[in-house]
Amino acid sequence: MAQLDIVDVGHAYAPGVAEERWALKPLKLTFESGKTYALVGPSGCGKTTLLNILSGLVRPSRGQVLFDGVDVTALPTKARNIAQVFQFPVIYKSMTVYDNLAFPLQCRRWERARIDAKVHQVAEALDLHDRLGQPARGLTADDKQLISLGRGLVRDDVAAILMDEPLTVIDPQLKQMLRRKICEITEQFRPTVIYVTHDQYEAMSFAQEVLVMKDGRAVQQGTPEQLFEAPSSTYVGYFIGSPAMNFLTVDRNDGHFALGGRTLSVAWDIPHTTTEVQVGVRPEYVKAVTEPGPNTFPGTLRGVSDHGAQRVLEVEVAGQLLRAKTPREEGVPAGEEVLIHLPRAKVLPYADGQLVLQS
Amino acid sequence: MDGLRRHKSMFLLPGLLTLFLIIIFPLLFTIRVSFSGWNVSNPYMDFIAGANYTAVLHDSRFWASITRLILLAGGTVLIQYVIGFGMALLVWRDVRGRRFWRVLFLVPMMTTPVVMAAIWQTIFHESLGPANDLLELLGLTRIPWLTESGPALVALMTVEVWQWTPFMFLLLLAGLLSLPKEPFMAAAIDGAGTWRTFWKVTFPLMAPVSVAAVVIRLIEASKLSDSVYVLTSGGPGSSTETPGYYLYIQGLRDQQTGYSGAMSLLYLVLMSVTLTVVAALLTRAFKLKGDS
Amino acid sequence: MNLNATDLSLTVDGVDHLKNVTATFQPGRLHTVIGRTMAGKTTLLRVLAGLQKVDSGSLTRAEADFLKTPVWRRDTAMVYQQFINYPHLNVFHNVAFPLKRAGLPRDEIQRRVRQSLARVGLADFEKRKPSQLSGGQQQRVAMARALARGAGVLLLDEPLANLDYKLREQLRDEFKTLFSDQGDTIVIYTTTEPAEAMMLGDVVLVMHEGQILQTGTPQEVYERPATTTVASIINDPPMNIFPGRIEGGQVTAAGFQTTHDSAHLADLPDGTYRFGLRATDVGLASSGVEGEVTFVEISGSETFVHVVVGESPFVVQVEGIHDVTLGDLVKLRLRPDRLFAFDESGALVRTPSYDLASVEGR
Amino acid sequence: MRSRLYPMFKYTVIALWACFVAGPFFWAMTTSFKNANAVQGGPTYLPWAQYEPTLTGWRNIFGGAGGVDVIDPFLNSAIVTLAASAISLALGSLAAYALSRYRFRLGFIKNGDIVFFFVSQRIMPPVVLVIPFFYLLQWGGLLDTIPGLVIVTIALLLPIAVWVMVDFFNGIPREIDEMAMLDGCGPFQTFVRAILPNSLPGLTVAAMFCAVFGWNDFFFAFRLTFTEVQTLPQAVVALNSSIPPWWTLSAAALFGVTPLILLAIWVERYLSKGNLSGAVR
Repeated sequence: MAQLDIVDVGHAYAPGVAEERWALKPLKLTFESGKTYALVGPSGCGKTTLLNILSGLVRPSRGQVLFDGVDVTALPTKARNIAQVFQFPVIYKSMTVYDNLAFPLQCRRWERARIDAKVHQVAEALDLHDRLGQPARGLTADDKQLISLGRGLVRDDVAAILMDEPLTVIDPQLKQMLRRKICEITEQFRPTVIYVTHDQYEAMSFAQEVLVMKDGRAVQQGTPEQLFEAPSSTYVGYFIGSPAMNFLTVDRNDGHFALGGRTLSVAWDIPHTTTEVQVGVRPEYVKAVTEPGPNTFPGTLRGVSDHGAQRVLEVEVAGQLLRAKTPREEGVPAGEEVLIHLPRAKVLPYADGQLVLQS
Repeated sequence: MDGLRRHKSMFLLPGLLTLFLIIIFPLLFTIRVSFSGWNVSNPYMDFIAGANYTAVLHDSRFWASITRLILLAGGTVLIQYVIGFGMALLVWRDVRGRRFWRVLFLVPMMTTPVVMAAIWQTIFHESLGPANDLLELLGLTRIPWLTESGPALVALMTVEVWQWTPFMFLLLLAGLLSLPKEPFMAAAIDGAGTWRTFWKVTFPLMAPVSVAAVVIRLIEASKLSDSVYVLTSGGPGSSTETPGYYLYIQGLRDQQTGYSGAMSLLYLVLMSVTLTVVAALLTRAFKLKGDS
Repeated sequence: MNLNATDLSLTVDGVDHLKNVTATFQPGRLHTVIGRTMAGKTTLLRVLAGLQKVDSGSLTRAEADFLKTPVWRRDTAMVYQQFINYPHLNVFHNVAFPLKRAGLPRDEIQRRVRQSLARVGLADFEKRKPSQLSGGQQQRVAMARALARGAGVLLLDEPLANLDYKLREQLRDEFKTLFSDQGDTIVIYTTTEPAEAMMLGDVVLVMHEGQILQTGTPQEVYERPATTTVASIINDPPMNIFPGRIEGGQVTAAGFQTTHDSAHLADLPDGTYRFGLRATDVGLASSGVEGEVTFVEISGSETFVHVVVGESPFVVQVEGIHDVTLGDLVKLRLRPDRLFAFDESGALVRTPSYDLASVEGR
Repeated sequence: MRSRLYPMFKYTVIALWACFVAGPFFWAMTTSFKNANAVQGGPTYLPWAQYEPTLTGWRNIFGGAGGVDVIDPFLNSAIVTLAASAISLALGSLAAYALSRYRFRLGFIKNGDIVFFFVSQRIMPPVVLVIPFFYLLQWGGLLDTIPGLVIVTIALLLPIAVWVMVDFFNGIPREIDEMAMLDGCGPFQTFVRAILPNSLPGLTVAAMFCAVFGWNDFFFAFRLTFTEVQTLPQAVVALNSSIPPWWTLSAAALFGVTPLILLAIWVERYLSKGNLSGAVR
């Protein structure tokens, strides 16, 4: 396992492009040894470019890639000592499961007995030990993905395991099982893992640290909890969480903030240069209440979406749409006119789209 | 799908019937004529039962030509496959002047075999052709290319390899170009070298295309006769004669129609059976069934 | 003009793809068909479209025998899971294709194409080829083509399944508006996601192994799942189902015993039952039934903790993001007042009382 | 060390093979500018340096004294190739479409067997067919005519068209057909409006193979046409028979193979897009 450092790395696919339009804008990142990371974002956000730079498939236009402090920027894939699980399962179709797992070690000229012991250990963990003699081509897609993972795990010294949307071609019913298996295995072997996906669900379930990307930039890095509770920008608030976080524009006069003429009781310190101040609040924390009180605002119920265990209320407050997620058992407020409560501890200030941290 | 039952036949039948009608008469005619004693002095459709077949079975010239064809076809197709695959691999990826090489390597298969065989005949001319000129340049002795049996076979094989390696090249290059790149990435990641990558990744991935290409070439090669006609006329003696060419002599030059009919059918059956068996064996050897 | 399916059955290689499927699809309503992959949803749509034959059964629309009507005269539009468009035509001509076949005048075609492209937000993309569009845009083109025709029957086969997570959420919202003014069209929409089925459907049909297990409004199906199978299909995560007993009005199951909390079950006869409890009705608590955490999943905004209690696996849904470690021992609070009771064959015998109340309340 | 040697090795092998491939063309080219003296003097290669070039050979093939006229055979070849290819492509793609999309069942015969019937006709050696064809065409009064030659050439080309197009159509998603039908197209319209426009790469490949095998056919033309209709290969081989006028032969040969060499240049473009791959499986 190794620590991976990305120092001022940026990439443009065509030379001479203005930096604003690079596929990956120069950034600095550290992937600590033995931790799991997820790169998440919509297609075209630069996550695959970043992964390809780590694997050596793409040589960055600028900056350095360090593995445990050693500069590997110029090294080809083969010399980087990484492992990768691809979107579409890749196995050596002429070989058995055993030979597939043993292949990286055979390439490194390990002794036979040592290979044998290692392959059995990994196969055991992957639950493939009873199928070692079978041809790998006959396995299902999810088992093939496990083999891919296993080819990385057999190597003691692998610097990092890269996973590129590994669940894409897996049946929906099997996705959860494979996800579970991958989690168990990383728990057991503790490799450095970098997992690329567009699916927040996968990213948050799998990784200790999630990196949200957009337009070639890393917009926020943090634990799943941080991304949920304190998204650093309106984009992260939109991208993480379902339904997306609510953002309502508020009026400000001398340090006080108001929504539709009613005071928002918060103590925010926001720079005066800001043009637009928004209050951000997760739909989970918005409540329909019956009694007026601090931070309650009148609204009009525009629609109810039944998701099963929860309902999503769509409420118009001060001319803006606000979603509230309520447990089914709480029912739906009677009538169109509703009162909405925004808990003080859960509302966050956003100045021109960026979270303003309050001390 | 209701209502489609009528339509589907309208799509299929014109082509199927056309081919069937073109093929069925010759086939029936050949079967019938093979039981007749039709020849140049007796051009009648009489009935002599299986006499022609008995004669063919004892015709050692026919059987020699069959053996020769099998060796020629097997040998040239193998050489074509090895060279074609090798060249496809060389111009597959980073190579300078890629398009130029690809076009050049395709050209021979686009040319008319008999026409080029005529040119090859001048090349192999013992005193005036460049083949011996080249040998002398390399310090070797001249070879009577087309007048001695061994060299004549080599010449014939050279022409076949020249003419049809491009066909292998075309199919194999198309196959290589359609391969996904992930398996190669995976092999690089696992630390496999060039040799191992070829045998464990490229070759297995190319197995279906390879089998298809080899079988197609074997089918075409089993009909070898045009170039023989132009290049050596089966000679010297009958040392480069293929069944196709021998049939031409019997049936068309000497007009032994009945006899050649029996020979045709035997040849056709032998080739169909052999090719079917070879195709099945190759398919099984590379476990091509039931896998995508 | 209802579309009536009666006893449709289809068996391929000994596997039932459809088994006595009987359903009525009404104009102006959106029917969502929910089921797992291979449940027969796609087969059903293909049969309705005329792309697949059945072994037996009948299909009628306005007196006409639909099974005898060829595909091209069924007045049916379909949107596929894989974004299927005509690769050789640009966006405009893709949408215009069915209109031209119907022989509409040129200016009418132009008007309808423009209108429906505007509805799906692709007004500026007329000249592009499908291959130059993103997956989401391609699916919008397919939608636009289906909508432009104003076909009598509109079939959508998991149209969002192959899209990115966020895009799926966005298009789902858009669909709600798109379908709200479909006039007399019969809309049938298949999905594997309960939330999608509930939120879009006027009528929900639950399919499993080629059979329709239950038909009803989203609320009916969600709150009164006819069987344990329906209960697990219509809930995400699937409803926790575990065996237990009722004796003298007391429930004993999964290592706990209820007292007066499960009043709604009190009058059930003694015996063995299967109980159902939604993931939202199980909580992590400081006291309660103990179990081991085997897996944790986090959606954008909820945490699903998988816990094994004795032999029974439970999924606990907790709002917000929580850090739970695999292998930890946790205590579960199972809410007895939310227990569903099914008999041993899996048929529903009693639902929790609150659900019934809320049915009446709304 | 190894990495420096490899490119050298690679380009050497490529160059050697290129010489072998191009050699006959170079030889034909240089010979076509020779006269009797230059040929009799032994193998020479460079004009002016080794021999005095003349245009005799080239003049001979365009009706010069003692030569042949290649224009008529060229036209005959072109007409036969185009007509047979066009008919084979039309009938072949219709049949291939049916075999790719619909299920046929006639007793034990299924789709695969019908495809095999088409393709297996390639096993049939022309020499087996040619005698019966001779009598058949004679009976129909088509011996030594272009229509007669076109009919027998179809037997050569139709299997190729079916083989290429079945594979190609199998690669087009069925959903496109289904959608076209749902959009109001009957089966024939579906094929014409939704499938054919998307089949250009496949048709190109099929057309190329048809052109190659049609243009290069010798045997049928050799035995079934004589004086009225001569094709190009026939004309060239006729030159080969007696004492070789090598210069004329070479010029005629080069003239005869040029059209398809131009085709090769065009086909390579399709190859670089990877479009042929469907035809291979």
